[in-house]
Amino acid sequence: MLTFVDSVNEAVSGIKDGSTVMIGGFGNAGQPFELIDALMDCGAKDLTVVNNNAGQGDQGLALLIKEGRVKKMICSFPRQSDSWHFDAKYHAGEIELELVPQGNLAERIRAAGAGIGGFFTPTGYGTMLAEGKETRIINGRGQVFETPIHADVALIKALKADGVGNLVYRKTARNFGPIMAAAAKHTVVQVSEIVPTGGLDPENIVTPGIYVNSIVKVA
Amino acid sequence: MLTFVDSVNEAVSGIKDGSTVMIGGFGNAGQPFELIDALMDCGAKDLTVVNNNAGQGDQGLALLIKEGRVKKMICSFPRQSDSWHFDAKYHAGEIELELVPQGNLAERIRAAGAGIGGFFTPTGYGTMLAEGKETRIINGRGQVFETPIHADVALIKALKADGVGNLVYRKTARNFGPIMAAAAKHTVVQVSEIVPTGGLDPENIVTPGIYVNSIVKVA
Amino acid sequence: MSIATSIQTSDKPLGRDDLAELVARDIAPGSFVNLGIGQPTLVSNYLKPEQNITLHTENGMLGMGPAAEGDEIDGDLINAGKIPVTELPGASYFHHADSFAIMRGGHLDICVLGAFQVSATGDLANWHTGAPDAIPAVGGAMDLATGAKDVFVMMTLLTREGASKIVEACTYPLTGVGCVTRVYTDKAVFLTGPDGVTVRETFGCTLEELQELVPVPLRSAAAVAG
Amino acid sequence: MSIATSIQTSDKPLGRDDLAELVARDIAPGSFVNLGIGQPTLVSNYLKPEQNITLHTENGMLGMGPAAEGDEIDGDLINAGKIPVTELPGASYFHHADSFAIMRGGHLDICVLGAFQVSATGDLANWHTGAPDAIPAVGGAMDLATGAKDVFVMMTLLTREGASKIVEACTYPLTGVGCVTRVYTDKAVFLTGPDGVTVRETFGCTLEELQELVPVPLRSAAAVAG
Repeated sequence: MLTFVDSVNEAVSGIKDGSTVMIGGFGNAGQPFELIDALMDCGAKDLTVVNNNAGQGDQGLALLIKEGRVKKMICSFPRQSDSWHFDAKYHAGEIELELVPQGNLAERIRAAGAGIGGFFTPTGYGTMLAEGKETRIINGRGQVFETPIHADVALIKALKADGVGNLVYRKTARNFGPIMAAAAKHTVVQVSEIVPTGGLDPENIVTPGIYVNSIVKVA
Repeated sequence: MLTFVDSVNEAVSGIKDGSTVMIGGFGNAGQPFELIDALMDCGAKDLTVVNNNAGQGDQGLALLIKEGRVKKMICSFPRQSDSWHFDAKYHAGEIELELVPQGNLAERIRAAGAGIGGFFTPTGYGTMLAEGKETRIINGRGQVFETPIHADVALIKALKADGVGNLVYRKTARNFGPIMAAAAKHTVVQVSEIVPTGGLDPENIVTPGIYVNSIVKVA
Repeated sequence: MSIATSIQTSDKPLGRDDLAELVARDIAPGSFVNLGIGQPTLVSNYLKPEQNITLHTENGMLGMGPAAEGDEIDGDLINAGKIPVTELPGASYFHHADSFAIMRGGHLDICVLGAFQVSATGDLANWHTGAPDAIPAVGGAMDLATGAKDVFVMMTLLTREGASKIVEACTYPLTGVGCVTRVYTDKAVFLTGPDGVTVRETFGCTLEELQELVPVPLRSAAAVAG
Repeated sequence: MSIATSIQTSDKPLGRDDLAELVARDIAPGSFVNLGIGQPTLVSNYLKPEQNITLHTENGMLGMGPAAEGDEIDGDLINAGKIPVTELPGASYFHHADSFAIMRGGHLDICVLGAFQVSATGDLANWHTGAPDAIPAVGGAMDLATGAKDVFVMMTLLTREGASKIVEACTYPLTGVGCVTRVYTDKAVFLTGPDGVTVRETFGCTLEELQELVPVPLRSAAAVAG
């Protein structure tokens, strides 16, 4: 069921210890900063977080990691010039890292939403990221078996929602939003604008409302 | 390379005997009737055709089948009240049928375009359509291994194209168009309107021009 | 388990429309639903606006409205049965893979399908008679059966020859294994699952009379609840 | 095969910009191209409008324009290096899975990447030094290496320590196996593939001098063509 909530704190209040949480965004584009801050405030811990990166600077996901609330990161690019909180936890052995090629990350998230049990892909074949994974040669090409990444909750950012939860995004801020919305049991969206139902062209909906559970408007 | 051609006959002129040809449409919605007629005229034979159905009445794909030009159909729903040409060829043993659940058909076409070597799906598990296929239990659920369906050519219908081949569709006529465009080596599109580049909103492109090779405007 | 009480909610068998109305009433508010071709389509006639049900059609749409009439008819806007339909506010269109991902990914709350047979444990046979000369055609049946959270079947309980369509094991080719959760028939509503068949209510017959027609052990929902 | 002619097209090694210009010139008109982070990004400065090249950025866009400046800067419009960019007419946006499907499905004509090492048969190592305390980060490198029709590498031929980055077998962890088709360096352009390494042209050195630097057998393209 879709609900419109008044605050980001209310929007994330159902997130429990031990949850797997997908967080949208690539760099700052599409990052649901306010929802991440609310996740920080809500106190949930032992989280597995799925995001392209592992936090930057002293904000958002980086703080969540600093405070020891993240048990495991599933991401493609944890190391950045300002990923010091992740770096420290990683070197201290206090956070688990599942490093996933970015395309496999996207495709595995998509697979979860689409009900795919697993798939073979050439990406990563013959590399250390395929170690321990099932492989086979398909049409002469080495391929690796990859499994879907499901989540309890997705926190994403969109541009507009209508009254039934249909979403549209803005430019490259779209990135992981649509696939994470489909892969999570419960999808929380922060939007800049809520328009009346019928206010979005049915031809241009990117995420249909069926994938959306909570919407909060963020100024 | 993208080319704009003047006639449907020119658009399909490169189709060779023995080709695998995807044809868009579900029922009449999205069917590229004019391109199918041109395929009829061009004389290519021993075709493998991928379409949701196997022709209806005395037109289009049904005629192609009647004339013995189709060696094999890959489809989900060949039997209809007016599929007499397919029915006759099938009973005469003159056409091969690969029957695929509609969702597997769509996902296998999508897999081809996305470079997936194969995937496991619960659809069809325990049924005669899984006979002879690899199966495994994933998270307690029986699943069947399905392979991508690639094509030499896709013939599809869209509403509008711009100068770089970006496409938008109309209502449920969208159906197989976008995934077939990505799965074929060469994609031919009939459109109702060609607009200048920049005339389609980048947020609303359904098929990016990278997937399109030939465009013909059909009145 | 012995047959205890029988919950007879109608003194005569239900007609197709009454059954459709019953199914419609049983769909929880806010649900996303796919109605199969044929008898299940009737259910849409009885959905109430206040139920706020969103209909999915696997050829690429959420928010499908009633059948189109007169000037509303648009060849580009059809349902899975290829019937012209209408678009409701809040509708969305998507391509076939995205549309089946909605179904296959477990996002639909309910799909309603017709059937030739349903087994005691919820196996479904609804796509193929198995006759040697029949041309098989499956469409989206296997995806619907496998993907929706709940699969409701609507059918007459008996074939024209008087045989029960609820069976110990399907003799027709399967559509899906253990997928049906509820069977709505003219004579009774059955709940199916790993533990077998429970009768929720009967129409114009007692549970004992029903048991004589159906070759698998039936339990009463009242007895189970009790 | 013996070393025959050497095709020296410059009398001194190429600088980064000259190399970028050379790569840009080698891209066929109408190509769809992804330029990796770092040195490959320079290539975009030398693409000519009449080449009609479409740039892909894996964070969800085709038709990417030059870096944004001043008022053009928009936090929602960035490239894979997280640099603000611009949108050209005919651009399109899509989500991450659709974007990587463009790459992984073999639809990009060329991607240009940096590298630590390339093997004689085109194995690529460009994501991880393998140092025990290094935090690994792969991003889209493996998808790019595996998905594009042609993978061009841009790098200096030698490390700071003077070791060849073209090697018999990579000692750094691999990004992809047998994926590199061309290597653009300051001293030469190499073609790599199952048959080993061919030198297309040299810059400020003869083929013989080049062979002294590179520990794998080099053939001259001219000799191969002859």
